[in-house]
Amino acid sequence: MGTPELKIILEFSAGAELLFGNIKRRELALDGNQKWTIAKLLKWMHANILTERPELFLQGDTVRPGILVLINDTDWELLGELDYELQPRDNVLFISTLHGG
Amino acid sequence: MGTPELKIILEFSAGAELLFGNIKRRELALDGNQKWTIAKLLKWMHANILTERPELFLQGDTVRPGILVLINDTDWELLGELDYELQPRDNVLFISTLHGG
Amino acid sequence: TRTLHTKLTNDDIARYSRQLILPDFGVQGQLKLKNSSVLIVGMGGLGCPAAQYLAAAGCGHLGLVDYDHVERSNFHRQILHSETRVGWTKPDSARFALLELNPHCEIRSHVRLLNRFNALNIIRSYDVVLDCSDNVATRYLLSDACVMLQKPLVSGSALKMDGQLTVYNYANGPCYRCLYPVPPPKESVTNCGDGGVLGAVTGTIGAMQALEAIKVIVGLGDVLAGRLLIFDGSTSLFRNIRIRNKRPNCHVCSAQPLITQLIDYEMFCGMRANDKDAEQNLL
Amino acid sequence: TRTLHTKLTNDDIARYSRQLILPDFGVQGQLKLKNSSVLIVGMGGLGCPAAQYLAAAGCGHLGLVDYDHVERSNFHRQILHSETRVGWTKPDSARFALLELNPHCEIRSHVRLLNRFNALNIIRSYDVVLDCSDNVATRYLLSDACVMLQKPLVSGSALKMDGQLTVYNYANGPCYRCLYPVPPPKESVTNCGDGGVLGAVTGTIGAMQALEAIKVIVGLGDVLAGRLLIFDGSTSLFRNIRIRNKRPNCHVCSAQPLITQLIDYEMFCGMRANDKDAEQNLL
Ligand SMILES: [Zn+2]
Ligand SMILES: [Zn+2]
Repeated sequence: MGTPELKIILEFSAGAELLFGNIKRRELALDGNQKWTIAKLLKWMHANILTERPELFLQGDTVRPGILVLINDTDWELLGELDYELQPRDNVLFISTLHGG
Repeated sequence: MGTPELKIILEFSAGAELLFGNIKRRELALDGNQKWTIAKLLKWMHANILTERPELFLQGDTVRPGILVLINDTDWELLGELDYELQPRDNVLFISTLHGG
Repeated sequence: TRTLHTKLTNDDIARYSRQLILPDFGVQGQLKLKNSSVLIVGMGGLGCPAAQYLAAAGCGHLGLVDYDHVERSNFHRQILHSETRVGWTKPDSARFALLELNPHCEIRSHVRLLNRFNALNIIRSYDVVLDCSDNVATRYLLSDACVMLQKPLVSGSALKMDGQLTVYNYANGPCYRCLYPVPPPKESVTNCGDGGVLGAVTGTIGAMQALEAIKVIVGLGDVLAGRLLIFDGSTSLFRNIRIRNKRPNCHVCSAQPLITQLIDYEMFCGMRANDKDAEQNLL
Repeated sequence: TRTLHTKLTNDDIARYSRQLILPDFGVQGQLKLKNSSVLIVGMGGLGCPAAQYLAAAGCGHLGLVDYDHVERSNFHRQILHSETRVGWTKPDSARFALLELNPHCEIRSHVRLLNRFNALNIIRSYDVVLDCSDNVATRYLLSDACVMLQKPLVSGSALKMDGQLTVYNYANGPCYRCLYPVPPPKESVTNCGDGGVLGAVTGTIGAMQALEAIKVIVGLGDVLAGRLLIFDGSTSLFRNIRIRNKRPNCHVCSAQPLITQLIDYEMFCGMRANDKDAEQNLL
């Protein structure tokens, strides 16, 4: 038997993908022996897939102002924000806010 | 222990809802002891919830030309059409085709 | 035969600067648009915004097809027509408005009801066709003709607060007949005259028809082929539906087609090719 | 003080017949539109189609706000302006085009940059506000002002091939500050001048802003409050996002607001209230 995996989907929209190699959708298989909160996921993203200026994605331990985090299409504020614990097949979406017209 | 239920969601779009009491979304709990194909579901719909002229929904044993059937947002033609066997939490959507502009 | 443009003018660059800086667009994308020709069938609620955004984006040649004349009941959604042009033909009225928006666009009016005898000749010289029509017979006619001439068909439709959009006959996706081998019973067909339609809904779908046409021409992003976008304006919910592949036994687009010439579509559908007297029985 | 219309004219009925026959619309819905007033802030890529579909639908009074003048680089998406009106102010150019579409619409041009000193006075006399602006400072200003005056704010935005749409401050939903308590770092903000934008994308979002405003005014369907619609034009995928409720500690819209007067939004955001020199540092 292999190590258990926690499979989730990461998505980026409205420009947030530009900080992550311009890839809009990624399937991740995280180490299933650990508990994964969003806080821990952000650290993992910083260490592993954030390719451009990190200050445009993170500020302190959280995402910078102007980026919305959605878990299964619901605002993370309704789900515990950084403390939310990822479940198998969760979809985590990062959206940059647009201001143009 | 109660009788097992097969819970599915029925949805109607673009006017198909007008034949079903103008309700766009219904949660159904079907008898879980039986096998439910789409063919059987259509018969059940005819007997139980089709409120207006049935010939605008059914033709023979299937839906009339111009209505698309989607199972979990996928064309039923890719899934076996009338013979598809419903699974728990399936979403079945009936769309009337629009021709106006 | 048209001139092939290989350079943008200074005016082009000033006019399209905010668009050609888009990723994967560039001067080459703008030149593709400038050299492209798009036929828009139906200058009503969908055709008006679609034509507007294609002309604005720098599509070099537009053909506008409609047999109808401008009436007051059009204005709430057919935003290229105006009070001062009541009684004009719709292609001429639209052409007038579009040239004000972009005088560099070459626009041809085709004032006629598209039918089995004229369709192929009209469609032949265009690269992409937009179905902005309002009736079942024209939708089959356009699809069959586009299959025969190998043109992508950007198909939009709307009624009341609902809209639908897909691209047929593109990237190995299905044609209209693959999806609808048999026409609907005519009692099931509601036209915009009887059912009503909201202009902001036709505007949304029409603008997206222009978007899909631009994506096809420039080679941008993922075109809505093999997928159907459905829009419920009353809840502002969109849904992306995965539709079937080409039908191996499609009468028109399969390898061994049964239909190789256009047919009588009013007869085939049992409905007229306009939305004015859908109740009249032809059979 | 405005006249309250209690009857539709014969011209109204001819013009809006296809719309007032919609379910839940009717003569009463058309009268609500005729008696309504909508302020559109920004006559650019979003404001043009939004104004077009509101005027066409029979909205009785439109206010148009923009300080800017028509330039050639606008035409690819700002479809109410035209070559013959280069150099006009945008509200005046748009007003000219809109009156041709519907001469019955009363249209007021507000040629000015909205700021803390003039915003409340301008917004006060309108029922619904559309945020079609192009910068962060104006977005906070409009949201705060709409909270203070209890006006629903239909907020659209677009960049490149992406668009976003929601209705703030409506039906107990959040305001802009509930969602974005802290302005973004200015290095993270791309404007349409630098990033580009496709007109068919602003057209799609702008038409839907008109749709949401009509739904608010007529009382139709489910308004996009507490939900955010995101649109990726390159894949033609929409997504409906459930956003947070009103923040109990929101500085503006909570029961005990800390901010009860408009502030200096350029200072608060560290960015100018226009998209022309976003790089200039004010601090
Ligand atoms: Zn086919
Ligand atoms: Zn708030």
